[in-house]
Amino acid sequence: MRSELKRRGRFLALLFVFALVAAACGNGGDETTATTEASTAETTTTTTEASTAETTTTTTEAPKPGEGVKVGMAYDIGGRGDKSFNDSAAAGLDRAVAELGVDATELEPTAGGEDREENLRLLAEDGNDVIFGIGFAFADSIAAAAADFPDTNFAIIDSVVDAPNVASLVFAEHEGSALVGAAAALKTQTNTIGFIGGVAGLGLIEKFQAGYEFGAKQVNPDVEILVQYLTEFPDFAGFNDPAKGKEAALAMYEAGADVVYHAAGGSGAGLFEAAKETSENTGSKVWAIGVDSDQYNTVGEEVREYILTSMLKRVDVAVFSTTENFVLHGQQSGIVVFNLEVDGVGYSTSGGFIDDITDQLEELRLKIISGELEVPSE
Amino acid sequence: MTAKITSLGAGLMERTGRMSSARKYALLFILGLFVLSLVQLIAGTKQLTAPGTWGAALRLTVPIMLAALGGLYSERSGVINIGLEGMMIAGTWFGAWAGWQYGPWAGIAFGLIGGALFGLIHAIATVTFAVDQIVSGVAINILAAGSMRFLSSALYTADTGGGATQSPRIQGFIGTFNVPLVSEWLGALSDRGWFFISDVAGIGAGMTTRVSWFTLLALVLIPATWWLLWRTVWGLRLRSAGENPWAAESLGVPVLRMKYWGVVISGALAGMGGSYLVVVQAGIYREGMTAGRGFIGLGAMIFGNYSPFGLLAGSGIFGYSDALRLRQDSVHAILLLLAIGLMMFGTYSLFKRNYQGSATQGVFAMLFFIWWFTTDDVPGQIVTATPYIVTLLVLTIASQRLRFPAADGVKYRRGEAH
Amino acid sequence: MIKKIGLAIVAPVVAFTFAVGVAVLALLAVGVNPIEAFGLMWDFASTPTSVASIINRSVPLYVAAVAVAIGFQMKLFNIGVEGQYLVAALFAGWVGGSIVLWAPFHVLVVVLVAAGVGALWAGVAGLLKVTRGVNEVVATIMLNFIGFSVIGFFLGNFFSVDSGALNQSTPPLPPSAQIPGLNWIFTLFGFAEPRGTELQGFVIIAILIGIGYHLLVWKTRFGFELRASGMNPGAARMAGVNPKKMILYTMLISGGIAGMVGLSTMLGKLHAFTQDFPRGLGFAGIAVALLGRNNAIGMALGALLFGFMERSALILDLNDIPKEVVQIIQGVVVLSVVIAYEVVARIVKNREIKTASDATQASTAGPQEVTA
Amino acid sequence: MNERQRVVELVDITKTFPGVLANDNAHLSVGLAEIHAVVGENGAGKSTLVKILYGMQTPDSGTVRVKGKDVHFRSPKDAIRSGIGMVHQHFMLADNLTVLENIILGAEPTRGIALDLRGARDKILSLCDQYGMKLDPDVLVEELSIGERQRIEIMKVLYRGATILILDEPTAVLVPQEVDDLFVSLRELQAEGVTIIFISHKLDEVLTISDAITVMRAGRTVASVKPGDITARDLAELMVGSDLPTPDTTVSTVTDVVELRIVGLTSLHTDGRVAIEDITFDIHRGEIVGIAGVEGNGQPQLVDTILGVRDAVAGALHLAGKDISGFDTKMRRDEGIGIIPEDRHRQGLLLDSPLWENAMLGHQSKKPFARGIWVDRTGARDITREIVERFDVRTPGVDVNAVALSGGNQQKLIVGKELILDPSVLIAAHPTRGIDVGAQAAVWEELRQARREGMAILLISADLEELIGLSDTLLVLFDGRIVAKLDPADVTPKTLGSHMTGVAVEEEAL
Repeated sequence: MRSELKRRGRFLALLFVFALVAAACGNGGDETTATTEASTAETTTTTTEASTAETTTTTTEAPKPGEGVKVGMAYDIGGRGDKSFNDSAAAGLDRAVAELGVDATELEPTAGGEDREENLRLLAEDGNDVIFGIGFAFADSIAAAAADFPDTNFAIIDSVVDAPNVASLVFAEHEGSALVGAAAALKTQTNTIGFIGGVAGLGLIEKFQAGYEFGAKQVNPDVEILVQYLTEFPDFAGFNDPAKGKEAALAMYEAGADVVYHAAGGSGAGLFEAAKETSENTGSKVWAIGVDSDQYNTVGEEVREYILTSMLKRVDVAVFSTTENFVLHGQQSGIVVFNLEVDGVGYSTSGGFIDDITDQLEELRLKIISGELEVPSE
Repeated sequence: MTAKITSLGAGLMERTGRMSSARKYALLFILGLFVLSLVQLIAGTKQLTAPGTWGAALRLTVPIMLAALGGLYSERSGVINIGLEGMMIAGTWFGAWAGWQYGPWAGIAFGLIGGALFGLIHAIATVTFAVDQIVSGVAINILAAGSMRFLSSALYTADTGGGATQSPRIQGFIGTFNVPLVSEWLGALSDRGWFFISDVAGIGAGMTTRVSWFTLLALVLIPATWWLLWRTVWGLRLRSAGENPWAAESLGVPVLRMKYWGVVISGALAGMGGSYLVVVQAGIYREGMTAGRGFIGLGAMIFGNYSPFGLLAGSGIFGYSDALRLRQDSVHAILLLLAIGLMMFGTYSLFKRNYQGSATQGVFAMLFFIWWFTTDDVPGQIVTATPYIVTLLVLTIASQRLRFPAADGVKYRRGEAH
Repeated sequence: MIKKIGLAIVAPVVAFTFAVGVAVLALLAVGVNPIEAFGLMWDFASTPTSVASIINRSVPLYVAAVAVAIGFQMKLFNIGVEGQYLVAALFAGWVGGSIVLWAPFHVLVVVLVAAGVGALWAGVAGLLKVTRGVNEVVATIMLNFIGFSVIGFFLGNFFSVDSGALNQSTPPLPPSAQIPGLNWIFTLFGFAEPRGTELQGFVIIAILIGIGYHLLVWKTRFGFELRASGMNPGAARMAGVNPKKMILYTMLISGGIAGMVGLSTMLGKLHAFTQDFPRGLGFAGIAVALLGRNNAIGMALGALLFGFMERSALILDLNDIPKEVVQIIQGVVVLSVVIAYEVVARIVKNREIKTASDATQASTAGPQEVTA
Repeated sequence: MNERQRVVELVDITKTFPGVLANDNAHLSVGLAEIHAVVGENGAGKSTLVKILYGMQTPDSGTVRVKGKDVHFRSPKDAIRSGIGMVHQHFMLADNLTVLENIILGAEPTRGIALDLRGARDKILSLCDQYGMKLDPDVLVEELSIGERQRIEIMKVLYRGATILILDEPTAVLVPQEVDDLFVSLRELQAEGVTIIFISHKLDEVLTISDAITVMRAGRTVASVKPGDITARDLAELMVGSDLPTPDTTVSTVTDVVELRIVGLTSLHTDGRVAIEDITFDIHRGEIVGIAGVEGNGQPQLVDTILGVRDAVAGALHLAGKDISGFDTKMRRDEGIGIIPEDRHRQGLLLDSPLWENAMLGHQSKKPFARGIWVDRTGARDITREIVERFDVRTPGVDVNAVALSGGNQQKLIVGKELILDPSVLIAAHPTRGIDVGAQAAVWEELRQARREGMAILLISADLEELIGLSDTLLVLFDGRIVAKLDPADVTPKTLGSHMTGVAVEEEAL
């Protein structure tokens, strides 16, 4: 009888612990919200300032043009808060809400991402006028959903869907990568730079690599480029395994590289750790280059100073401008390429680490825009 | 007959956790190093024994090793723990949360607690309620993944600098250290490029240079575990619960309590492995960052024949092959390594008059050699799969020699005779 | 008898209530009204579209659960369903997309290839167990990892077609190898047709698999021998059942069924093995098997429950309620169900013994001791 | 008599288990430093008596006196405290722990928080020295022979300070050399003042080693003798009893047709020792061949080998003239060999399955249980109902689980399902073990009936009444071999006892 009670007691204790943990979470969330809100607000304003000089002029009047327009967004795996791709899209959406006054609805997929299409349909049924599918994985889903909801405007990032009510928003990542490649090649002291890809065999990441290598060779034909992928398809862990990202980066720094660029999603966190660790241990500073969003602003403060620049893939611009165009002009379709020319891709200057070479980078940028140089995409 | 076949892999395993056969294994280890330098010489790479490779191997080994060590405590007490992955996930989450709030050492402590919590759930289910141990472990994995995601979405809001799948960066770092003198001395020696000597020095340098204090802590747990399990009353009683709980019961050992200890510690260690990923390597929590290391740890433990030193070797195989794969132009040499390894194994079989086995091993050795000779590259997938294949092979060759705790997985209830 | 059945139902009900209770606590902790959340889930899930979606989700889970359950029947743990179905789907997709055949045969070939490859992949573990005594749990875990590499290797180097998109995939299945949808069923019964979700035709095959499983386990000699070796290996041996053969056969059958897990999605929706082919169904299948207690109907209910929870989670997200709460329910329900079953089984058994020994006290040599 | 001091006295011990009178006013009186043997047939009540002494059972009535004081042990712990230790026949050792670890487990010496291994080793070695036992404390138990394991068990007891040692059939599991070693050890122990009580039915050994013998039969103490005062044959007679049951007087139904012929059958234990050796005999149609023998002499192995569950290393089996040596168990069953297994729970029943499925076990491919690959549910239930009726299985129905039935009814079900399909050969291993008298009579009657109908039956039993009452021919199994073929009609307690206990073999060898 006594052991029975003891058993029961143990179980209750466990429940209690669970409740405590849950409660602790609730509280923790609230506390931190207040303190960090200010800082995020700051970062958003800085980014908008930097990039929207040309486009913002039309949208500052008091009655916002987008009132009553509903915008839906279906994120890819990772969702808001991934400090990368999805967050960039979220930033665009936030800006559209702030500047255009649209209503936003956001959905995130499950960990496996099987419910992409359902999320799209849900948003369509919910009466959204414009629906974004964030990521190439939405291609089939958007094609199917768009056919069933002809009156709804869809937009897909990173892929092409041929339908009258789908806008295909693709990026010239290779062009952006070429610029950070050039930055890396200009900044290197050791004449060795590195590239870390998340998952090999998808084709997507190889595009980043090709541009990076091209840009580097443009400014420094002798530069040695180390390339490492973390996993091979179908092991997607390479986008989510910072531990492996760090080891790959350490190996590159050790092999003499002093600037390393990553296109490895969440594994990139490991690169920044490695940059910090190597710099501190060896006494000579090594650099990391971020990807997708301005990672200088998204990583923890301790590693910020090692982020030379980031290849910006302006998903936020794509999201915002597509929304804006819809608000102003109605239905959008066709392929919209976000390249250097339209500032769809680019590089960040936060931290001021590349102020000394921006002239050269701008020169290269203009050459690419003018078509004088064509960046290979594979 | 077949039972007489012994293998290098099996040779690496401690039969009992006693140190008595240490000399034999040291000999094997040196032989292995020699093969490594030989392969390196022939293949013309430097990575196989580079300090960096071994440093990386060490860091990649530790989380797997901690999970394996966790498995050891549980299975030695007679409870199969397939929930290691889930406990590790809990460790990453709790580690990151506390690391973010209070710094890295708190991260370690909370990772440990988070894992232990799920260990406790496993213990309640399997020990108190006598639920099938594998079933409970599977459920733990589902539960841990789900509740950590829930906690993330509740706690790591965008405002904190995290999200549903990612935590904010933890505060600060855990320091590293170089083993005084030894590190530099070995480092210098390894730069000389002397065959074998520099190679050994390189390995040594890799493992003594810039070692995280957490790594040291984890490594200390290996001999500490050995001491705890084989040299204390508590350890003896824990093992007796996994070997023959009925005998233990008859001698007044509180079997159920020992099992609780084993399983909870198991969770704590797996959680610690998770917090290592966060605190030492990533600086953040990211959903899915354990990437199956809990399962791998389980494999490493069985590979290591349920002994602390054996599981270190098992985890090391995974860590080392990962390290090689993450470093340039070293992967191709693995083919040669496999060829030579199989050749030696074949010779050993020949010596043991196992002609059939020897012939098969010889043929495979030749195939690998031809492959190595005629190509310049190996598909990455094959390298990824190598440690799993090796584990499976070792189990195939040596499973009869593996010494499972006799009552591992057995439902035990007090007072029910065998 | 009625009491026994009653108790058997009590277990999952108690467990599910407990799980929901935990979820309620979690929701309250983050400041959400649980009643509102569950109300939303229920309303949302009862539309025809949701029903079709729930069934589509539950079909692969069900097939995976059956694959696991057949092993469970003889205390054999096939934890490698995950690897088996992915490897099987890859080869089936490749074969299906590479050949041209008359419609029903084409589908049949794809199904057979999938089952065959799944059986082979699981058979490795079975063979290692009977010949070398390798524990099947560890072997199948290792085979899962090896399987992932196999998929990457073959899809990356041999099977993939250049579709222009970034998504690598096997050659698309021609229409002859696709299974048409079943949305007409809804209209047939006077419901609105699901919008945008096609009730996948594979559900019929899944039902057949379920029926086949039930018949195999409960109605055939083989099934009897299977259960007998699971319940009492000693008695089974005396009855002429060869344990090694049973292990091998069971592993092959389990793997064969596992091979078909990915087919509903492949034949009904994706029409190829793609690089974002659904993952994790094998592990979820284990949970469903536990939930349904290896019973053909029970597992179907379990799979539908999981499908329901996953589908209705979408509406939570739309209303800014953390949808991860359903994952907590899933995890807790599985764990508490197994505990509840264990407890109930013990109560039932003891009660059964007691009543029987009461009834026949006069002529017995004492009640039988339970030594399970 | 030069009485030694009485250290153990059990007086008027009575103990009943449901349906069984295990001890009926039994006595045991053991002197200090005496080697005292308790002998008796299977089921004579020896084990119960010593278990009472060890605190594992409490007596219904009677007095236990240790070192002159009345004691009431509630558990072995109490007994250990009084200096009593017991070594069970089935060792309670953890194979993967060392000898030392096994010995000290539960009573570990410590230094700080660490085990005091050196102290423990010293103590064990000094105990070894003192009692003349050889043990290496640092090897794993799994590497040791049975004899060495037994020494560990003894050492475990001595380590805890026992001065009264109970050994339950210590020689049953040992090879002769090990027996000799054990006896040397026992003498040493005795010399050091340890009192030893051991249970045995090997009379030669008893006569060799013991100072005093208590003979038990049917729960009673029938004699307390000194080894010098009695011969092995007399002792065997005391054990078996003077009033052997008279064989059944019904006419012999034995025919000339050999149904099962076994030639030179030999098989091994898993550890490579010989389990049964060169077994050769015939069973005719209508004949019951009884196998007599003390347990542990190869009976289950013989059954397993005939069934094909255990592989034979030599020998052949012919069923109705057909060589079935290469058949697996299933084929042998299908050829018509039925089996009533020794252990209902481990070998005979699916406790959590309904009766009709239990009835199907072993007949799963035969009509009316099966039709093709399908289980014939209706047929199976019908025939199970028939079994229930014909063999008087008391059950609410055929759909209840077997676990719900009493032991006797479970056994009747097993007997019934084996007989109902009229096998040509039936192996009945302890067919009435653990069931009540009514059920016992019913089973016997069924066996007789089957014999009348021409079945060939191999009966293995520890119950002499059953053996002699039913058998047409009696074979005695000793040490894995058939050592005698007797006619139950004129067998005497003396001959049977001496064959069963190996005395006859010894004498022949002399």
